[in-house]
Amino acid sequence: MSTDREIAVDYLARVEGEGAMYLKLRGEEVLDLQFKIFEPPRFFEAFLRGRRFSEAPDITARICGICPVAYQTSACNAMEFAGGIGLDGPRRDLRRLLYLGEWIESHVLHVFFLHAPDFLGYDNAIAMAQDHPEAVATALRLKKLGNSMMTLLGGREIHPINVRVGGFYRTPTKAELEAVVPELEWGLSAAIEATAFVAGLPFPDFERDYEFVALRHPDEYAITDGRIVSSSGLDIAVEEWPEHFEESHVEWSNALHAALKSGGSYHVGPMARYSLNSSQLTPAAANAASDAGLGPSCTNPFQSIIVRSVEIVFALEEALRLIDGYRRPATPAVEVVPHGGIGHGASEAPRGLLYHRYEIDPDGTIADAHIVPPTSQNQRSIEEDLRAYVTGRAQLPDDELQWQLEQAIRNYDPCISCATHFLDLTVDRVAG
Amino acid sequence: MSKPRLAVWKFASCDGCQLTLLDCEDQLLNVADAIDIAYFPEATKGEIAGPYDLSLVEGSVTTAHDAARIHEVRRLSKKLVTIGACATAGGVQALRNWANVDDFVSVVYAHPEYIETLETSTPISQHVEVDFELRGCPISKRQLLEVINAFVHDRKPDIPPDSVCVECKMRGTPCVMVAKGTPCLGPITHAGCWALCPAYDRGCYGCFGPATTPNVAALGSWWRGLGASNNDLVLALRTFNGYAPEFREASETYEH
Amino acid sequence: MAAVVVDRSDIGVLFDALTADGYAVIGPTHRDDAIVLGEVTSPDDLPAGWTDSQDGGSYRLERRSDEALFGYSVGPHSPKRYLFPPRTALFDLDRSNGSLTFTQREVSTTKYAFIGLRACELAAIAIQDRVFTGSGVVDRTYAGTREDMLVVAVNCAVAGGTCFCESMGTGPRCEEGFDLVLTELIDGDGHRFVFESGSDEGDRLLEGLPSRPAGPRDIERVDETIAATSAAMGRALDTDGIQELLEENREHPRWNKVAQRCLACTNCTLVCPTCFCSTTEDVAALDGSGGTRSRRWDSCFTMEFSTLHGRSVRTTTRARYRQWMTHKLASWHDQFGSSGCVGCGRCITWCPVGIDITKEAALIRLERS
Amino acid sequence: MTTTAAPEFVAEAMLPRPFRVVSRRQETGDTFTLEFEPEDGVPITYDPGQFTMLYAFGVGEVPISIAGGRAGEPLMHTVRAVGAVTDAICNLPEGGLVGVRGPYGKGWPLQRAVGKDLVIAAGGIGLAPLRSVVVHVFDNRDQFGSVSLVYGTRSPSELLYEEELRWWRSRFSIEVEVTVDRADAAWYGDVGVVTNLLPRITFDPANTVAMVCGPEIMMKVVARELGARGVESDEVFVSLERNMKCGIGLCGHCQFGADFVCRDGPVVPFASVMNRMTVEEL
Ligand SMILES: Cc1cc2nc3c(=O)[nH]c(=O)nc-3n(C[C@H](O)[C@H](O)[C@H](O)COP(=O)(O)OP(=O)(O)OC[C@H]3O[C@@H](n4cnc5c(N)ncnc54)[C@H](O)[C@@H]3O)c2cc1C
Ligand code: SF4
Ligand code: SF4
Ligand code: SF4
Repeated sequence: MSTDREIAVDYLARVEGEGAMYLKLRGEEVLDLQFKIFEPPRFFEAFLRGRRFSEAPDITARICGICPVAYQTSACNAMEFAGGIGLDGPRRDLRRLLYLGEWIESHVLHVFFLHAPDFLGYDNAIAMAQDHPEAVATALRLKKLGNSMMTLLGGREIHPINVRVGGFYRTPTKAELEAVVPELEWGLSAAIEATAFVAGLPFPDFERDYEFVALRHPDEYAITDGRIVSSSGLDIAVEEWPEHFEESHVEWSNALHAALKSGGSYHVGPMARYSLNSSQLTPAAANAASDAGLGPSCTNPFQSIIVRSVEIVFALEEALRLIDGYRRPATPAVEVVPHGGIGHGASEAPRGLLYHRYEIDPDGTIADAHIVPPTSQNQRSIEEDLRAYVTGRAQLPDDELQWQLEQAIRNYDPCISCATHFLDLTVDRVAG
Repeated sequence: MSKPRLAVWKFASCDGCQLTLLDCEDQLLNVADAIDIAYFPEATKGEIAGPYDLSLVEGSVTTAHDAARIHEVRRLSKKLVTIGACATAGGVQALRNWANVDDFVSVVYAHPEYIETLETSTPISQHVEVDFELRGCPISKRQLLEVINAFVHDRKPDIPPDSVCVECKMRGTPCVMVAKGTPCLGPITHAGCWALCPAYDRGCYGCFGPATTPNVAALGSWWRGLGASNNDLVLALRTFNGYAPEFREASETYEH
Repeated sequence: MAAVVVDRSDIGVLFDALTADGYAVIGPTHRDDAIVLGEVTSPDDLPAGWTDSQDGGSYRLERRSDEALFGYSVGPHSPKRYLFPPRTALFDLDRSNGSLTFTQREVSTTKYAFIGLRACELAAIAIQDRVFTGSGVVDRTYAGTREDMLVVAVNCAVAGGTCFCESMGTGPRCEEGFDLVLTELIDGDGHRFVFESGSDEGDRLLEGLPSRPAGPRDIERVDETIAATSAAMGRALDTDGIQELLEENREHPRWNKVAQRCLACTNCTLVCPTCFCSTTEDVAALDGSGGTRSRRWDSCFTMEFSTLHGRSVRTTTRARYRQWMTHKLASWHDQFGSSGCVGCGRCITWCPVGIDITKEAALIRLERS
Repeated sequence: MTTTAAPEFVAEAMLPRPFRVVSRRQETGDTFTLEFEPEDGVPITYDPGQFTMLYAFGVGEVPISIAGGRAGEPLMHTVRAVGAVTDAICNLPEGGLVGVRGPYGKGWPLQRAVGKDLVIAAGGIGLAPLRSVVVHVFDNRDQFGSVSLVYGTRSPSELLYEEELRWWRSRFSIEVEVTVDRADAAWYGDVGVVTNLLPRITFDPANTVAMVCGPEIMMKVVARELGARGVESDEVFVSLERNMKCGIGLCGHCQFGADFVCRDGPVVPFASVMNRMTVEEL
């Protein structure tokens, strides 16, 4: 006799923000599955109306304490788009360098503090530190390195104060940047070792055929700007976003679900970037990926932890390259004056594509704002992963199933604070 | 001797303030030696049941559910410390307090009926007794460690409520308002950030909220002399601490 | 030693000599749109060709028509930053194994050579000497740094918009407290410096400089330059009977007026080259095994400054402003035998809302009780 | 440059010495008397009325009057827990460690009082700095004329040194009068403010030195009353209280007009401060 089961996780741990999961099973059959975001809404898009265009980077940074630079960058891009300029030269390099700092910090946090404990069976990194003191010490040092890049360029690691539309308030001297080079060099070799460690974790046999979406740039592994491309051949400019994507509002979540108008869910984030752009990785990152057994693309979401590690390697190598070529610009920022119009901006947040769109009045006041964070784009994909994952594993005992499903959610490093405009898991097994 | 138990709670916020604890890379393991991190969902799956000796509360109250939950948190906590502008002053989401929330909901969501939210975003101290309020959007690492240290040793935290100018001068930054005519909120803003913005060549935008007895009116007239409009003043005062009484009241005088 | 003339092209020798003698050379540099003190290693580090225009709450750098090295007045920093640093560790504590040990911090051994100090700054150092070493106790950090310090002073060739050293009797000519003093001259006879020595160390340094004896024309030009500066003071303060004036007007309505504008932000006290208030700070290890106690700058403008039983004695800005100004201009005389103000104008320029001590004193005099 | 005393190096003067708590007694709900012995064996010699800076580990340092400790006795402080540092000190167990610097400041003018009548007036915790005066008087009773102690607190439970008070009273060689603002059921003594006790005590106004310590308002009222009885205001001494961070005239916090209370006081002739004491928030 098969019994209906319910598995409910009311408060998902080790994700940024508040979310929950609900699963209702009858035998092997999934009756209902919801990935809920109950993080209370904060209405950024509403109160951005009436603010000055120049305030958008500082205000939208507060959407997320984990990836403020992503918000600042997408907002700046949008305002610069409206002002008819695109950042280039050393100011763009600095923006990329700051962003790399955020990637390192955020990825290290996720890989070692939020995700690795799942694979190794620990509650948290502090417990993990008892058995793996060196790995945790290395992780802390890498995380600090990412933070110190943000502090140097942004003033502080959370909600940097040095980012403005058109560039920065103050640019660092070459000597200030060069001071972090030895630590970056250490970091590069440590990250390569860490990737090997991560590659050795036990991964469930699980693949899905995703529609990946990410930015692509002709000359580099895209972060701060580029065109939006997908695995099925979409290739559009950022300003074409509204024509190809749509958001819908489901009852169980405070985060909007995004989908391709052409139909169906898609997947943004490290796996998408890697799968679409792996040929553009820096040499050491490409080596680390192939040593870790990754092919040109990656479709096992549990292996996203390897992809993140590879991106850490990339970020460190790329940072060294940027510092090497840096010449301090004559002025920290270029003047941007949007005289009304619409601004679109996107960038690759650690968790994936982050799109901003603003309507700006002629006097520079924001008339309308629209922000699509990575986690809301991934919501459907997460639900689909969960559904697919349960299939064939429904016989697992509740606590094991719950642990693995939570892990499947954490594969996305979901940032729920961002998505709200978004974890707890409930599994209902219904007697049938 | 059993270690004191720490709990970290989240209300409406960006997670930045609790991340500050994880950002104390050099001290994190020491902190974990001195206290039991008993409840901290962002960092740990394991959970030790309350009561807790120290609760750090991030975020503001924006839903009926949270308004009830904070009382439960208070009940479970010996000492309750709010961390950051959201918890201490309502945060940036308190900008709704000057608007009609239904309008706000319909701007963001297609189905406003799915959204449960309160009319206002309010600081924790409007709901329960708070033992200490730590300022900043986000809080400073140094000050967070000082609060934890003070708590462990049963003393008052040494967090001077002076203006940002004190730190600015100690740092040796030439005043941006005097030397460049850049409007700066430093003179009325609570110290703690080590006067970051002026050191990066911009005026303070008040992310630590009001200092003790801020003379907003006097600074406001000076700003106007520097070319700021009343609306500029309203916007400047209404960011991450706009709902702190001193900023709120002053901003309302500039509205008309 | 008689005055000598050193050409602009030879002035670098002085920097080299000081560096060779093991000094950390501190002088004016151009940073963040102001002229601040910082390490300088050659005349190239000085703000050549810059001057400033100063007024209440306003400071702007401007280009000069020449390449003068010292053609501006005092900036936001003063030597106080080095002699009485913003934060100084006093001692370390160790509480491991059941005892409590206090270990004195070593005094910094850096030897500073200051280039470009003005007469008002020399007067301020003389005042801080009396504060930190002249009243029974000697502050080690101050005395330690002070002892090994060398001063190359400058006679001001421009008066700042908020300067009033003339009124305070502290400048613009440097009379004492220097090892060398220079006057910068730029005219038909070239860009040059007239040096005079004020100590044996100064004599020694001068001997090493490529120079020629100063002629009567050079000396005349120096006197003219200083006289012109005296005549161009941006502000004046009537010091006649000022001590009684302030002590007798503690309830003057003007204190309320100024309190409406004053931000109590502490800027005036922290830029003042003579203000010396400090507080203490403790940092303890989380496990309670030890810690460090430091001293840092404080200001009579903070609410905490006068706390007694959890309440401040001076809760109002009125009381705090009165305390500051009365201390500077009046009670300082009783405490240290001089005014606490040297007329450098920093508190006027660097007040974010331009409150002017000379004007406030004049208004109290005007409406005295 | 003239120096009044042999120059002392400040950071050394800012450097406490470790002292150990050898006894702890609760005086009232929030006030404790603690006795300390120096870890290095070198005792503190002081004049009654002087204070030390007491340092509580990791918390901070506060001025506390020396309440007693003659040669050969431990250093005695009576401390009221009103904030961070005083809480920490009052919570120290026997065997606990503090840092001590000092003694600092000008004490009571005992020499000046020799051969004269002595009026000692205390309010609340103000008895602490006067306790050593009383002890000194008993040790040197023949040096003084008539000696009286008037002491008032808000309630009977706030009286310090109750046992000693009783013993002092029983000696009859000094006059001891005690009053409380509000009595409780067990109180059979005087009720009312300290000044009420003054008419009762005997002294020769023309040949009297008065030592007064308590809240500022109490000191003003007592001094005025004594003035009305004919005691010159420069024979009345009060002990001032201001925030202090260094105790040696360098931190600036304790200024009261031109006086650094730590150095020029805390004990000062009332005549020198009476005008200033009428200025609000000075
Ligand atoms: C000369 C002198 C002698 C004193 N003798 C005694 C005594 O014998 N017994 C006693 O119980 N108290 C005495 N006091 C008062 C005692 O110093 C204060 O109660 C104590 O400083 C309060 O500090 P806190 O940290 O516990 O309180 P908080 O309120 O937390 O103090 C905050 C800060 O303010 C300062 N502060 C607050 N109140 C005072 C104050 N009244 N005086 C100086 N600084 C203050 C402290 O330096 C402290 O760092 C004396 C004060 C002075 C000036
Ligand atoms: S106070 Fe600021 S940094 Fe802290 S949680 Fe709120 S928005 Fe984030
Ligand atoms: S820059 Fe701002 S914080 Fe700094 S001194 Fe000026 S007004 Fe104060
Ligand atoms: S200077 Fe002001 S806005 Fe900038 S970090 Fe500090 S408190 Fe926040």
